[in-house]
Amino acid sequence: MDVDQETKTLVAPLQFLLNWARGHSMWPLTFGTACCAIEMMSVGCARYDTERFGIFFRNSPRAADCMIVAGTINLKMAPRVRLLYDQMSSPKYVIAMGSCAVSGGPFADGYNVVQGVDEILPVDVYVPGCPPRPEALMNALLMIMERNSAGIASAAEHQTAGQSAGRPAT
Amino acid sequence: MSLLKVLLGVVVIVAVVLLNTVVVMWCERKWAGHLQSRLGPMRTGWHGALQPFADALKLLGKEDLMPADADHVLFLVAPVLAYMPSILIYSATPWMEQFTGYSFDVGIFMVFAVAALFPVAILVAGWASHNKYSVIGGFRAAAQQISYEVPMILAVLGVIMLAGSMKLSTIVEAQASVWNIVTQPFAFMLFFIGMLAELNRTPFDMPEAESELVAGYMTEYSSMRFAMFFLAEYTNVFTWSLFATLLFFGGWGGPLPAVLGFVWLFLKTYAMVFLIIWVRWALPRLRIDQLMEFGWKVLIPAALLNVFFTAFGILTNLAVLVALQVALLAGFVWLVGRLGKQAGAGATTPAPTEVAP
Amino acid sequence: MIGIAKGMATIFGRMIRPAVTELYPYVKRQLPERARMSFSMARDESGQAQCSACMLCERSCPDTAIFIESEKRADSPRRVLTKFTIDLGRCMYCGLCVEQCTSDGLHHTGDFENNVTERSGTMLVLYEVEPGSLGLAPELCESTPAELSEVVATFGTTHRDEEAGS
Amino acid sequence: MTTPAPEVAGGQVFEGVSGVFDVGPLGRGSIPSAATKPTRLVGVLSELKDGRGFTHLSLLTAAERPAETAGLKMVYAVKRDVDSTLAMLTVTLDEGALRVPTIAGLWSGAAPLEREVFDLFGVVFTGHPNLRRIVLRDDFEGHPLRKEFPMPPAGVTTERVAWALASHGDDGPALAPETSDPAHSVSLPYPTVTEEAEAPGDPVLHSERLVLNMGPQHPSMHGVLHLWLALEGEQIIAADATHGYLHRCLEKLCESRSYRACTAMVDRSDYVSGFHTELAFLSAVEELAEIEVPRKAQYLRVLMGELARLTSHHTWFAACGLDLGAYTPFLFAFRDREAVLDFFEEITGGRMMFNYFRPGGVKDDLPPGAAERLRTCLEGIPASIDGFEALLTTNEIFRNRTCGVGVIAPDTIRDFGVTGPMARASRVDVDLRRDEPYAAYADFDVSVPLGECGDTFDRYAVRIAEMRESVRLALQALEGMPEGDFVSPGVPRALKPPAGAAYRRVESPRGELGVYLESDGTAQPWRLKIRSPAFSNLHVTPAVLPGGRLGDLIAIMGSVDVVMGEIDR
Repeated sequence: MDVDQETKTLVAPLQFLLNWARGHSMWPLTFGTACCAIEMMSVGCARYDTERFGIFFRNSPRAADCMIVAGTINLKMAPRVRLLYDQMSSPKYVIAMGSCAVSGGPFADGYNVVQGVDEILPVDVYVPGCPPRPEALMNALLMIMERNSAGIASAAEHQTAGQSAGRPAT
Repeated sequence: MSLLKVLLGVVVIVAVVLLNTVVVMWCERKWAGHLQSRLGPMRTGWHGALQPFADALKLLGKEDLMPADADHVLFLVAPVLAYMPSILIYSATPWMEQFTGYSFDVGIFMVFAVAALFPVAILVAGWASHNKYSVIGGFRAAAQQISYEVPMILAVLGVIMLAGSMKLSTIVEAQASVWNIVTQPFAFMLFFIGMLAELNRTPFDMPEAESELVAGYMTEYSSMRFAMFFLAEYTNVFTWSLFATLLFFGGWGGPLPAVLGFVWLFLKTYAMVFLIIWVRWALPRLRIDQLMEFGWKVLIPAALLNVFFTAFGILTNLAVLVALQVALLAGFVWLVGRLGKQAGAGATTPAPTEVAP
Repeated sequence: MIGIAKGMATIFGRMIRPAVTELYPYVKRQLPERARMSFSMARDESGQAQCSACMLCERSCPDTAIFIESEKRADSPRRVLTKFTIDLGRCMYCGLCVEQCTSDGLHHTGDFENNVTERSGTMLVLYEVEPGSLGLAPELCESTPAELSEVVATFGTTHRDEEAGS
Repeated sequence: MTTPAPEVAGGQVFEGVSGVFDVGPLGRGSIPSAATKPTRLVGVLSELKDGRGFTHLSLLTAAERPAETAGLKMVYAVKRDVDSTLAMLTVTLDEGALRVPTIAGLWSGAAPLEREVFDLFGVVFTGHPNLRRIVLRDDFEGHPLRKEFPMPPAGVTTERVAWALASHGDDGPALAPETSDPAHSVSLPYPTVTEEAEAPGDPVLHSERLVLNMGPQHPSMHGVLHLWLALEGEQIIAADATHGYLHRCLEKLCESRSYRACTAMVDRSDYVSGFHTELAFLSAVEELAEIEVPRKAQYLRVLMGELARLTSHHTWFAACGLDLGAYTPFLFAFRDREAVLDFFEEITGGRMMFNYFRPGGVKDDLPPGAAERLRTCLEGIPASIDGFEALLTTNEIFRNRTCGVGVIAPDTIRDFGVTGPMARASRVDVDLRRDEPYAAYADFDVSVPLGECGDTFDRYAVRIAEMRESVRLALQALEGMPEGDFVSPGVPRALKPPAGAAYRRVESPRGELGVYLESDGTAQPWRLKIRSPAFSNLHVTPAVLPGGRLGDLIAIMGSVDVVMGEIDR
């Protein structure tokens, strides 16, 4: 039996367990800047109740898995966003919520706005909408969890692996 | 006692405690959900029963971060230090008549001594993290837990006097005819308040007050180290619920045959857990100076009064004891109500006043 | 203490009543008719887009999220739409495009699940035919000066025009 | 429009004030207006404030003068509380001499507003105590609201983002050059962090002061507010509110968009109650373009405005409870809010961004049956408010946390230009719905709840009372909804209001929300300024926080109800 095979046999069940756990538990960081943050709050409220899926908002980036960029990011905020992202522990995911985070949205041609958070972070899921419905955000979180269950790597891992992630270079 | 038996006992106890920790975690999220017209975890296992496992596993698989400026040794030691007392405390815990960890003659003393280690861990964690929020959280925890241990111990003094022993199994057996909650309701009230403070739970969750201190002393902890703090907290919830049951609710005593005593014990313990969760989700949080004031100026004098009146009641008879306790309880409720009113004397809900434009 | 007890009683009351949670991924809410979440393009009987490629929506869009490609017919002055794209990740769902659609082709829908994992995926192609496949002159359309001035009169110059002009 | 005839009022307001000229109404509106010279500015304003009772600074902004006359003009609006008379004052500044004396000595609340004008226009306020950038990064180059500011090219902003990521942008020049003015210098009425942080701590304990940065990412900073604190233990010695983490160039972008598109844009400034910004903006547009609004539309505007106030207060209630550690009120409030948002979605098509009001009316009538269902829903809301009041109002812990905490004196309220529930909690009895009835408010009897002493609990209680009042007004609007058009016919699609200026205000859930609009006769606004109530409300906190504890800060900030979108714009 070669080493690879052995590792595989040993690691596979562990990997399966880990994928299962990552597919059933997702702690987003409470990070909201603008209008979308209010809809992000709605996601936690009784009608939508994301806790059904093990989605549980954490305040400290250290303990969070997923950063929901809810709102416009401007040039003053950008370094802080990057810092927060760097403070999170891997594996970490980013959801660009709303048109502003996806592309800058209505404010894209302003002098102070980052045109899409994918310019500073690797984004896993884009949620269009202005603001998106809470269901859409919930759908995005579930998308990430499903991808985790299936063992698909996050955008950040793709990026470190040298593959293209987020916005293709233009 | 053979080494094998000790080892077996340790394994069984740790397994039982960890299992219960997980169940308490699930109960917290589930019951909190229902108290808020939500559902709580639903997808992971039956009604989300596997949710804590998924969370813990996921945290195990996460990157372990340490801030560059942190005190490395202390930062690594703190989570272990936090979890250690939560397990160690069970060495003195009787589960049933036939099944006790180590039956100390001064069991209750041992329990409080070990529990007092927890704030040390929090202080260490807060200090080592090199984060201003963590430090504030750590200091708050130390101040709060040391202050609230005093009224707690004083409240238990009444129970000890009634049983005439500090041995936990003797205290339980002493309640065979009438539970301490009947003879010591006021002491239970004090004990319960102190317990909430020990557990860092609302309204006393200052050390981790998420809206003030982000996550308090846990702010910089990630991965399994964070999970250990998390687990320690929930283990403590179970631990103190168990002790409240043993001290005030007759432990394993109940109408079922003695062999099934653990059923009673767990039923009562989980009732206590529910009470703790219920209180948590109903209340806002106190301010740190109000908390200290309440601890030193209200709880400690009240606990001393309790000791005095209990002693008096024991010397006379049971009816006097109960009457005194009820009177004390009523007085306490009135006093606390007044404290709130005093602070709010300046403001009342304004009546809509019409002013001509 | 009485206030605390009142609060505890209130939340206990919630516990014994059923939860208000909607089971979202399993039960999907039917959005009201006016909801502005996504877009659709009406088709006529022959399956062609109900759009005269007048560019009013593209010009009126404050976010420049609409991209229209059209062809000029060889036989008549009418133009034919070949591709209609909306960048949902740019749109602010204000509804100005739908409001002024002259041929009643562009509509809002209540479809809110537009999540994608690639930035390019937010481009919603509402209508697309192979350029030239309709047997028309493959010359790309530009608005006539008269039409342009009408647009400018209606919506004012947009920043886009300034861009184009400068 | 209950203010007296414009000419008379203008004459009366400025009669006998030395140093004013060009007295007359503003645009085609009814606001008395005058111009003055920079050197006379402080004298004129102090005469208005001290001599004539114009104690409220409503607006302080700048606008570019039309292209042929290069330069700027400063625009000030002050209000007299007694009869709610507004007076505008303009100061013309020539290019190359963009200097004007600060009026922070008259109103402390002017200091942050002047910082904003300095930041965006480059006007130097001589004698200003702390003239730094307030919304943009310290190392930002240029003053973007000037017409000559080169807008960045469209497309991916890689270089700018790389520049932004390279530093935090806090290390730029701290003070604007040449701001000192020996003849006229003003100091702030509260301690500043920069000074206090260096000061020695407690002499007995030999403690050091701790400088704590709260935000921009902090769970109770309501978005991206950044509080800079000097702490002595847990005691706050000095506080400074920094913002701009959500500055999205709204006012500048509106200058290149049609009036109809601007309606959609201004929705996003106050994102928890968009209707009010829409209404203020459209009132100004309608005044400039002289468009009549049918009665039914006015009623619909009142109805939606009151519902928006209700949901805004729901959001505030949720955040306030959350700040104080009570999680359950958040869920209860949001459950009710969702019920109202469903109606927003049904009526306007959007849950939060409505774009529902139109020049001359509203977009659409109520859908069939909606009025009945809305009434049923609203009738249930007071009982529901009782439900979540049980969690906080009577709770001893909540009372201990809020009563007597963060007391704001009525003088401070006026000094900082605080409006809305915050002012009313301090017994400053202003409410534009009652004082200057706009839309259809003249038909409604608006009762205005007042606080007792202006502490955090009063602000809480006033907002709760306002929620009930909003439900009542909304029901009244449904009851009295007239028949007729919902939009006045014949409003052109392309709005080109004639050149002029208008300043219209509405009572938003946070206070006096004004829109100063200048048109140059083209299809886009020449200058759009949103007078943000939350901005002024926020900047009173450095005066209120010192002396309190960290826990008090959370309670006070929760009661201020900041909406960063509106503050930064």
